[in-house]
Amino acid sequence: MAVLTRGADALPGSALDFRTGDWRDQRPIHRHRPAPCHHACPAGEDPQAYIARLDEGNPRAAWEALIAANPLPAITGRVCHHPCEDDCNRGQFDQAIAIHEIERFLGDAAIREDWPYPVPELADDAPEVAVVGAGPAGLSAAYHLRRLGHRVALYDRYGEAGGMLALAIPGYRLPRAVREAEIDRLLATGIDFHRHQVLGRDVYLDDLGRRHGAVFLAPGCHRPREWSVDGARPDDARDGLGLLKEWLNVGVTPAPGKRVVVQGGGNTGVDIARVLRFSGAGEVHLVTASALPDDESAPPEDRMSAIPREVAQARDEGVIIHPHHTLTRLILREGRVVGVEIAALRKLDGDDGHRRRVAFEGTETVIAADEVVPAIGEIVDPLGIEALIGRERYLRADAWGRLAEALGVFAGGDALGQAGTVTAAIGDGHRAAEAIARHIRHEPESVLGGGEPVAFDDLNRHYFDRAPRQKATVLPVAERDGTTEIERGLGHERVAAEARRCFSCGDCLACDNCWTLCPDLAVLKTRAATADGGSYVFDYDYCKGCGLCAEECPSGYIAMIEEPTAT
Amino acid sequence: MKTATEGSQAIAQAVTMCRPQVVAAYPITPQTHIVERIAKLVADGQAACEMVSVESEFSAASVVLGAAAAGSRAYTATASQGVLLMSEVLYNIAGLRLPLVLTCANRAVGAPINIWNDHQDSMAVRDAGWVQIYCTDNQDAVDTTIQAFRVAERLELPVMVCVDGFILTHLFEAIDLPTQAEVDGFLPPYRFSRALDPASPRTLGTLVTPAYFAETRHALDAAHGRALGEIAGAADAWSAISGRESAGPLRVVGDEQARIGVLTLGSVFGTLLEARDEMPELGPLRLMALRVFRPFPVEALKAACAGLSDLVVLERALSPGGGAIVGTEVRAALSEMATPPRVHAFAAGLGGRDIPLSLLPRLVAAAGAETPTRFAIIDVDLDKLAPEDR
Amino acid sequence: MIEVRIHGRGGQGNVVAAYLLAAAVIRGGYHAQAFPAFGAERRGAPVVAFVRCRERPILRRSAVERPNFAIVQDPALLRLDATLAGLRDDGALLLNAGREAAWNGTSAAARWVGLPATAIAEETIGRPIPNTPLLAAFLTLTGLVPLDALTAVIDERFDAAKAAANRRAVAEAAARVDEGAWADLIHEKQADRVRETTGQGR
Amino acid sequence: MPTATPTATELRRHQPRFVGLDSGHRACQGCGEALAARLVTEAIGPDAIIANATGCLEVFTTPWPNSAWRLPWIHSVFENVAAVAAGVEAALKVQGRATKVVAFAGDGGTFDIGFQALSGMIERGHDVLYVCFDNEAYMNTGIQRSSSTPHAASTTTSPVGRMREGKRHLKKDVLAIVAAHHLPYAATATVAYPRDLEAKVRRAVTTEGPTFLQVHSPCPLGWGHDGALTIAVARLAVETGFFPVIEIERGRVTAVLPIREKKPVVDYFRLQTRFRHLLGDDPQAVEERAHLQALADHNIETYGLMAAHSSPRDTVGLATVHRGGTGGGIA
Repeated sequence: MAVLTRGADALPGSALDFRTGDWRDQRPIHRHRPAPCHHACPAGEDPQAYIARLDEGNPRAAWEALIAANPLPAITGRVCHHPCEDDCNRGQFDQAIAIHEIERFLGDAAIREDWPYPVPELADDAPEVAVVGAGPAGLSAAYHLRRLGHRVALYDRYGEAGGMLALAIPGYRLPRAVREAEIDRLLATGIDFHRHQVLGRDVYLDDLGRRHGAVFLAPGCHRPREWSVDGARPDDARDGLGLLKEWLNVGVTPAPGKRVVVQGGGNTGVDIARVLRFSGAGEVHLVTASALPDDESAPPEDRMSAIPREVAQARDEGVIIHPHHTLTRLILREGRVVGVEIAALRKLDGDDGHRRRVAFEGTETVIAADEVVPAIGEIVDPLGIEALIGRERYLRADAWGRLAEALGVFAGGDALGQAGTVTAAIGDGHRAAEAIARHIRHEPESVLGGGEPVAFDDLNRHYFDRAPRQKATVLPVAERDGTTEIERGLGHERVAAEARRCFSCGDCLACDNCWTLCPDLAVLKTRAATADGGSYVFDYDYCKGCGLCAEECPSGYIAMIEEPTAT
Repeated sequence: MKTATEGSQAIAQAVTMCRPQVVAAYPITPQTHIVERIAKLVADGQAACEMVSVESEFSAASVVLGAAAAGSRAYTATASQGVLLMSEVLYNIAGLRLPLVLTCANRAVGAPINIWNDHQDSMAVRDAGWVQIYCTDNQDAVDTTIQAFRVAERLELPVMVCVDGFILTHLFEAIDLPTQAEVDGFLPPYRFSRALDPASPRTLGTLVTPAYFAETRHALDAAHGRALGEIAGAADAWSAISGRESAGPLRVVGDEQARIGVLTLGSVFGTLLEARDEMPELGPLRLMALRVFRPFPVEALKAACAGLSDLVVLERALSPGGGAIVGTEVRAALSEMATPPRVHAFAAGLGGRDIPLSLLPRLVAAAGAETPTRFAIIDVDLDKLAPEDR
Repeated sequence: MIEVRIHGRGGQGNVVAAYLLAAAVIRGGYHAQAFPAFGAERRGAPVVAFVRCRERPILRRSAVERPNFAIVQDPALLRLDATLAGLRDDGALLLNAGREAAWNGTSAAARWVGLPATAIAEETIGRPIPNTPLLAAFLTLTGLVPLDALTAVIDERFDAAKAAANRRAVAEAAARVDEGAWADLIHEKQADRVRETTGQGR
Repeated sequence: MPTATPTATELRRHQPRFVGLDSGHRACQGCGEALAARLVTEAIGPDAIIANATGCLEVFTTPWPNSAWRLPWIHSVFENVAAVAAGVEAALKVQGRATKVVAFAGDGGTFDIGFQALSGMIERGHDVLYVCFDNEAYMNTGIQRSSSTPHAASTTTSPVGRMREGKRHLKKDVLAIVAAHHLPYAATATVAYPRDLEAKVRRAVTTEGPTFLQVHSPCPLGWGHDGALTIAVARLAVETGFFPVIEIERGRVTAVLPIREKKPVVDYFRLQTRFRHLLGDDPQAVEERAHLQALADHNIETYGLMAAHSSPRDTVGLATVHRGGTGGGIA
């Protein structure tokens, strides 16, 4: 029993004996939720996480957080169409964070500083996996398998790794040096790379299956689609990808002085058109059934799939684009093209629910041309996997890359005929690697998905000030030669400034708001990484559950949950 | 060495000799001469204290409260309405157990407004928890003021020194003022055990629930129980230094044989003493001055009344509807005696009405009455009242 | 017991006069007390102060009802009944007569003395403050205590210059009255006890 | 890699801030006054003595034997805190100690019952920082109107009825009255802008002589809003111009907290039941809304509260957060 003090005086801080936590009917918790950028990334990157490390002044930790998902940031930072930026919450506030610039900066830094990929020592009895195809999907799978402690045998039909990165992406977008440096560093993690190995000619699937715990197929798409306009086809027709490969690897100048029409609004089409300009083509037209990337009037799925800034650059370079048009007729003289007839076109909903392409009679126009180059995509070369692909154009696999037809055989990348982007392929490789690891350890399959991303309205925007997005400098049109990189990236300063703009959606910004605003001093600051990864802990002995901290958390990282009845 | 001086000046001298560090006051008749004098001594550099001239008695009490809590010896003085304006803070000071000394230049309380002497003001706060000492003359006022600081600081209880307004505060006569050395030897520097200090950050003035409030009140009452001993001790110690008689809680003058006693408070005691000397025909009398009213000195009172058949209590205040204040308490205390004297309770000298020597015979006569007077204002003139008001 | 009542006007230093007299008397070996008639009077209003003295200590705190002496600082106050009320038939009155014709006494006091105190003050002190000359005259007439008791008190109370001026006033006033003219009243009063204490004749 | 997280008890000892008001106090959930007092004492630092008037703050921090204070603290009565503080200051002055004296009171203890003592304290030039936690009514006794209660706000003694739309009178401009004492520094602040508040406290405690701070402190109970919205409500009071945040030195306005994006007063009212009756379409409600909007606009005009362009210390810039926060070294 307390003994009364003279004058009923009390000792400092003695109220700590009184636990106001008993008053609570709800409690704050730190709840990490995927940032929209994380949610949107086909490669499974968590930009919010690595931007946070960078903002903390630790670029290497940022790079390591980044390559935990994507081992090729220097490459994707340049060639990815970054859907992360489309979904960035900051886009609704002022402008999205230039995530691809940060990714590229980190990738380049790793190459410059030669930061090693963190991979474990290989155990003598490490399981071995065969990976067919050294494109983005194959490289990603190989790397992640290696990270998970597997021996990897990587096969490719070409002399160098990279797949489409090496074959079809011009140097002005992805300099050869960057591509080679990053891929070589990746292979150097201890991946056995077997060059010039064509599946079905030098190596055989059943044989690989026998010798390895699992096989990952990422053959890509190398056979051009059948192409004709109304059944007509010039005798000297060249397919777009082939032309691009030729120009990139053999250096053939495809069309000096010619007037060329390119068909197809994907990245390949745009690159072909630009390459033709760089190699001196007189006039280059690009005909696409889609709308321009910046055409707000058209639904996103109707817009050109090429990266918007690439399209813009192409037009700067003089490529004439005919959106919402299609080739209706080839004008041939002795089997050679002298012109094409194009007509306006729209994609409309058909009775069967499918969208159909409708060319409108009376809108026909003729363009004089010396050559028509189709860039309408490619399909899988079935050599060596005939049994798996049958009559199909592509392989069919589930989200983990598993093929229904063959246990222990997985697939990913363009060969699945889906998004057909570099980052999607890297994501395929990553997921398949994890699935393969579980397959080898006979573990049950796990489920995908990281929960709902943080919405714009989940943020307390009072705590953010407007700040413009950093823009990279671009090589002037006059100085572009087809090999010199056009985009120059952001320097350290401007990348840091960009990182500071991040809302840190769904993660702790360590801004001190909760610590500063708790009327009950029930939020304590700590240096030691907490169980939930935050910089603060809630002292439930005193927290009354008012919810002020959650309300004022700028990044939506604090949630109020009903107080558990039993503790 | 005796100095001819005014009561207020003497009290001011005594106060400054006690080296208060903070003095706060608001002017009110008849207290003004005391604080004016202290202000002048400060202005002349003869007293090293912070003189805070506040905007009300309420703040005066509050300022000295804060100063005492912060570890400084503090003093204030007031009267009449000023005491009542302070009253909330006076309770608070006692409840916080802060040692303070306050001089009350006793004055009537309006309405009707009246600047002259009686004891209604200090009596109105008799339950505030303060020690209350009523001085019989200015020498007593000087000696008591000095002792009050020691008593207050030892007990951590506030002390109110009551001095009759005008009658003493404005009375010019010869007084024995101590030397600074004598006072310093008697009164050690103020050390407050619970002072506000960042080095040991205490919380003063907490909220106390029913679970402990009764205990706080018991503790306050118990402190008053110990106060009588402290007061006597201080009086003896001071007497040893001053050479003057040690004034106990009760001053008793008169012979053992006396059957009639007269008890009063304050300056009227001297008048009664002279009246007794001038009128031997009144027979043996025992005259008492109740110096310490809080704590109420029951035992001393009982002892002083031994052998009395009648005790007349003469006071300068009343509780309308209740009658005597001191008289009632005396009656209650004496009822503990085996053969208590009859108690006759009177008020007189209200609002400055003169109490002449000739009042004594009337008091003695009253003592002989058939039935004791429970209470009456002995010098009231009913002819001055409308019949319905008599 | 000797009781003196000093009459003046608020602001004339009436209370000071009482305190000075008491201080001087104490210095002369008597017990004394002085006090004003406590009132709410303001500057200019008639005021009174009292002085009591005797050889034995004075304990009473009661009012002075029947003074032996009245000292009146302003002749105009004589128009008020209160000014001479209670003054003993065998008492005496000291009057600041001013420059003009002296006042023709009344039955109120058996004896009276007039003194142009204001004029003396103006000459000696340079200000019309009649109290010092009046006190000097009172002590000279009664011989209650020697004059130097008063001058000593004056020296205590005032700075050198003021004190010197007041001393001149004391000397001037003393020279204007008959020394010991009221001495008999003092002895008489010392002997007489009964009337005083029983308050007969009120 | 998550290392072992230290226990809360260990962490409390190593927080990188001074704690003047600790946990375990019994304020309501989301109490604006508790937060304000916490922030103010943190900014004052350890070398101070606090005098506290009667009120919620006093009651919920010191139910014996528990005290939530870590600074020397004294409570006397309701209306005398300024005088008690003055007494403490006088004592320290004589003792030659430099410890800062601070007075805490609510709006009742400041605008109303304690005003005389406050005026006297300032007039006498005591070196005291007086902090008024303004929650615009007598909350401790159950939400009765004070002279700080805004016009038309509903309280138990200014209720809404057929004949009345809440408080009939205006909020007293106590800052102007205080400023009329010509004191060195007087300012308003709010819990919605902690950095501004702390800066003003530091400014005040380092100023010699009397200083005055009026801190707008929402009361979830008395204003009728969710405790989680305490900051949101306080922020709107500023963004609408309803509560101007200004600094006055020697009677002259020397600085204001500019509003970047002005909000209509109804945005402020919507969050609080004390103004609920003003949201209807009945003529009185419409008129009172217009009246209150006019009052807010008048504040904005009088003090020039609209930010010309985005200034780093306007209602947006001042609240901007960054990774790593403001809390200095981490425990």
